[in-house]
Amino acid sequence: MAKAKFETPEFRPYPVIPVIKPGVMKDSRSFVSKPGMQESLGYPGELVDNWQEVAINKLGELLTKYRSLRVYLDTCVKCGSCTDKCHYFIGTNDPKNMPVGRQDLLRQVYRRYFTLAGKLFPKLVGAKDLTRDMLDDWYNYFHQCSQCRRCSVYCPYGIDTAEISMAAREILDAVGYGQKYCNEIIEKVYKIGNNLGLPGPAIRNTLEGLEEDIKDETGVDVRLPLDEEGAEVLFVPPSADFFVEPHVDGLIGYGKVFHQSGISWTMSSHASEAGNFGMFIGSYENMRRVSMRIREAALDLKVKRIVFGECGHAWRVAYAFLNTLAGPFDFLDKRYPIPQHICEFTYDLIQKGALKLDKSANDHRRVTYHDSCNVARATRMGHKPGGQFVIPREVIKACCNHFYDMPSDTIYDETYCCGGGGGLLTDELMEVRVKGALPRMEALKQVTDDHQVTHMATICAICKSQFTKVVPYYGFDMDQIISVHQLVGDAIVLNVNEV
Amino acid sequence: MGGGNKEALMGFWTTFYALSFYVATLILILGVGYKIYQYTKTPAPLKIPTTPAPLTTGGVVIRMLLEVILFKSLFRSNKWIWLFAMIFHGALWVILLRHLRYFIDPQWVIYPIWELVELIQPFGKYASFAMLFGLLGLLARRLFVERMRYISSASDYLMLVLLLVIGVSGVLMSFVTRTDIVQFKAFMLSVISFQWQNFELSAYQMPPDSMLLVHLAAVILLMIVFPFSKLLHAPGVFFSPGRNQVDNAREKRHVAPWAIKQFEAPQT
Amino acid sequence: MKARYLSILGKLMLGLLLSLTVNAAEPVTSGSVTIPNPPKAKTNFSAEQPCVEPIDVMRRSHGLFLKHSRNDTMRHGMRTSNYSLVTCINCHVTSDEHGNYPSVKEGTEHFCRSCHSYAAVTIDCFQCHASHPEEVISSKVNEVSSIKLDSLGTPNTSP
Amino acid sequence: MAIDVNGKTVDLDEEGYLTDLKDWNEDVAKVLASQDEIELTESHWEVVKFLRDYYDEYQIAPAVRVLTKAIGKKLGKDKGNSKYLYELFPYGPAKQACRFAGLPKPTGCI
Repeated sequence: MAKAKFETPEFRPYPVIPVIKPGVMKDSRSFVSKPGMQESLGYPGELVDNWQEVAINKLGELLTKYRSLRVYLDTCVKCGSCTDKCHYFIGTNDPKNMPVGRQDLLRQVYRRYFTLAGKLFPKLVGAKDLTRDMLDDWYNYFHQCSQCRRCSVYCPYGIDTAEISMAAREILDAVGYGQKYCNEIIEKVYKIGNNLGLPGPAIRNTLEGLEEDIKDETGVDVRLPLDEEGAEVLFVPPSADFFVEPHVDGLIGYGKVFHQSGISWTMSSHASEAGNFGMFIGSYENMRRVSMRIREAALDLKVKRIVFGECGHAWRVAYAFLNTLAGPFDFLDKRYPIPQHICEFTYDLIQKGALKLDKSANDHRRVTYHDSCNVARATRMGHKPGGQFVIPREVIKACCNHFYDMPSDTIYDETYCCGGGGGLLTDELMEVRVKGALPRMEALKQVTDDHQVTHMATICAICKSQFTKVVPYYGFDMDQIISVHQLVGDAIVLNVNEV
Repeated sequence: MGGGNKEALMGFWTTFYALSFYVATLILILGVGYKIYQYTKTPAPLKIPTTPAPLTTGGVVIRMLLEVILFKSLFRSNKWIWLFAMIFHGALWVILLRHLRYFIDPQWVIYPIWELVELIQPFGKYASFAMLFGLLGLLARRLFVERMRYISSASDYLMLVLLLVIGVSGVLMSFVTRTDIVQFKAFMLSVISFQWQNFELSAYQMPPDSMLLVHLAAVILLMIVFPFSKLLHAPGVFFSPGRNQVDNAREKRHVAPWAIKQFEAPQT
Repeated sequence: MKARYLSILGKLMLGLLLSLTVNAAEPVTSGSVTIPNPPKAKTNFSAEQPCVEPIDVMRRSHGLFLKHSRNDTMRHGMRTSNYSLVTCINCHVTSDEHGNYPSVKEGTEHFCRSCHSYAAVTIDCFQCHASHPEEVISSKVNEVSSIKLDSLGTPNTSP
Repeated sequence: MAIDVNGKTVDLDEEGYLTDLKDWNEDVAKVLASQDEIELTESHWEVVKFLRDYYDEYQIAPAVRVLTKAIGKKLGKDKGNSKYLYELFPYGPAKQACRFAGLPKPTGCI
């Protein structure tokens, strides 16, 4: 809990490409995983003696399993188009935080051990031995990547640093050199059921307290059901929604939407977590194990639909991978997308006129919307490409009179990551997180100056937590961060349908 | 050097280049073929298209064409790199088409096709300057932009130099030093149709022009390094899962064979 | 000496190539590879040299020579060049037994076309110039060209 | 990392939390607070005690809202908000108060 020993970057008067400062973030390092955590995930407890051999073999194995890795390592021509696209590079100026600089840490080793040119002429093609220094660079810099995929949008070959980071982290885990933050959390999912480690009774206690709060505030009995067999919908929120602000107000918003929809729903103490950190560490196996909990809960509770709460990476795993990892979902109602995002769910109700929304309830807010990276660039909502941009905005606009977008090159698929995604939301990485937030903060500043925006809404638990932590560094207030479903919850007129 | 010496010399170079051409072609085809085989055989276990992505295969084809022909993502990213890359690649294609004249005997094809080969000639001739301009632009960025210099290794510069050597020697042959293109074509056609006995006759030998030797040596070198270098971006771009996957993860289950074997087979 | 070694080495390599062919024993032919076979010129330029420059030079640079003449003549109004297209045509383009000249637009009979079509090089000379000897033209032209031919006979006149 | 409390060595993890939760006592809490330049007042102790009781029952720290509500009930509505808690624990009631209370650090997407 030491005080920050770094300087918050200053807003740039205009977005110049920074001059590189090699090595400035070399020592920004997250804590290393503990033996118990490692073993719970199926990895060696600590760095194995023959780590070099194990790492090379693991890389070789991954090359045969992931086309993305193989093609991305071969294909880069060092054109440089990605060099100024990563928020961590913009904020830190460390060239190893340029997407190509980060990828090259792995690519150099790939070339040395897996390509003819690198075996014969390592110097010529920039191939390097896997030394302890290199391994540490992997650890440090692949944990300064939020796997946000912004670089992949601009790469002429679609090379996605997220894929490279995931592979590198899996190799690190395989040699017993995992990251504490991610692996501790995955261990908690296995042992307790969610990232925070909230046992069922604690969740029940929290939900009951929230039901009371809603009753006090609105006079209406809005239920937040848990483990209710036979409900129509299994709803899977990120566990942060049970625990912290401003997430909790989003959870209340979901409750009000379900209440008004008349559709029976339940959360599950077994699948009490939408997030899936198995993706962050690039582990298919762990990602699958975490995903299977949702399938199990859906079967146990005999639900017909699965809906996910506001959680960015969770939505990526749910939208793009759940069917692969835990499918097929033959037992669910095929008239609805499997799974569905809460914004899709709410949007459908709005389209049908099933929700009465009083926009003026949010008149004290002038709102902008932060596209969460993994939602924007790895998923979709609705039936058209780009629905992931349109639907949340339509939901907000249905609830607010004052909505303003940030500059166009910082939203939609060009959105900047909050700076805390992909396993970086841990205190010891605060410098990286604050610096990485710079481009988003600049965009927020602009829309604040131009349109007097007071709130930035978003649909990701990590974004919300990261922003509440870092916006004060840039002169904003933590209360300015808000859940999209808090806006919905505040605007919704309860019980009008029942009268 | 007397005439006899020169003839002997060209006899040697003729055979040397003919053999090198076969070796280089073999390496190029087998090497790239192997890489493509490898890419095809390596499964993509998860759906990872960079979204928004097309919902149909037809849409993916259009997305890919926009990438491959117009460098759409690069255009969004950096206008200077796009400009130089576009000029270089565009010119290279025109120049390659121009060189078809050395590989096609007019008697092998119907006249309209040959007419197209004739039609492209003047374009190809001047495209060479565009190609050099594009290459110099890319080289200048690599040399003078600090973060580009940081990510460049020797091979990145050498690749541009090699292409510049090819371009400059080609331009010189077109505009300054010249070679006997009829004789060269006889040589080339003999090489590609395996008429090796022709090389005994001087009319089918490599014309004795140093610039031609340099030009071809550089081309042969390029062909040889192709499958071992970043030139693999040419086939690679078509295999990029971020670009070539259909966005239909919810509708269609997508599982890799290794994942089925590892996780699902024992259960069924 | 060096050339000899190279020659031997070249022959060895060629032998290697030939030994790979199925019909290596067959006599040397041009196989299926065609090469241009332009009509013979009417006369030799001199006893030592068939054309106005050595054949090697003509094959590579005739276009350059003619282009230079064109530029001097058309752009600068000077008829000073040592090379004349008319003279080339007069010497190289021959008629058949019926007195017909081959077309410069199609086929491979025409002296220029035989190589140009082989190498896909279009010729724009004949948009203005005659592609075959102009018989009706007065003998004056022939005189001029013969004078030019004579003047070329002196050494060291090539550019 | 370790701290010395009344001559006894107490182990902390790299983030400053107790490695063995049984090591906790009020003196340990005071030493931990002094590391963050905080002197524990009666108001702090109310929170710390609530956290420890809640942890005993649920094996997890209470959600921030549960905590504010409980404090509000006990100490009056004006103190039942996160602003009050942030004044007491500037690095966040969840993380900092848990540290002083000897609970494991709550981690996740928070």
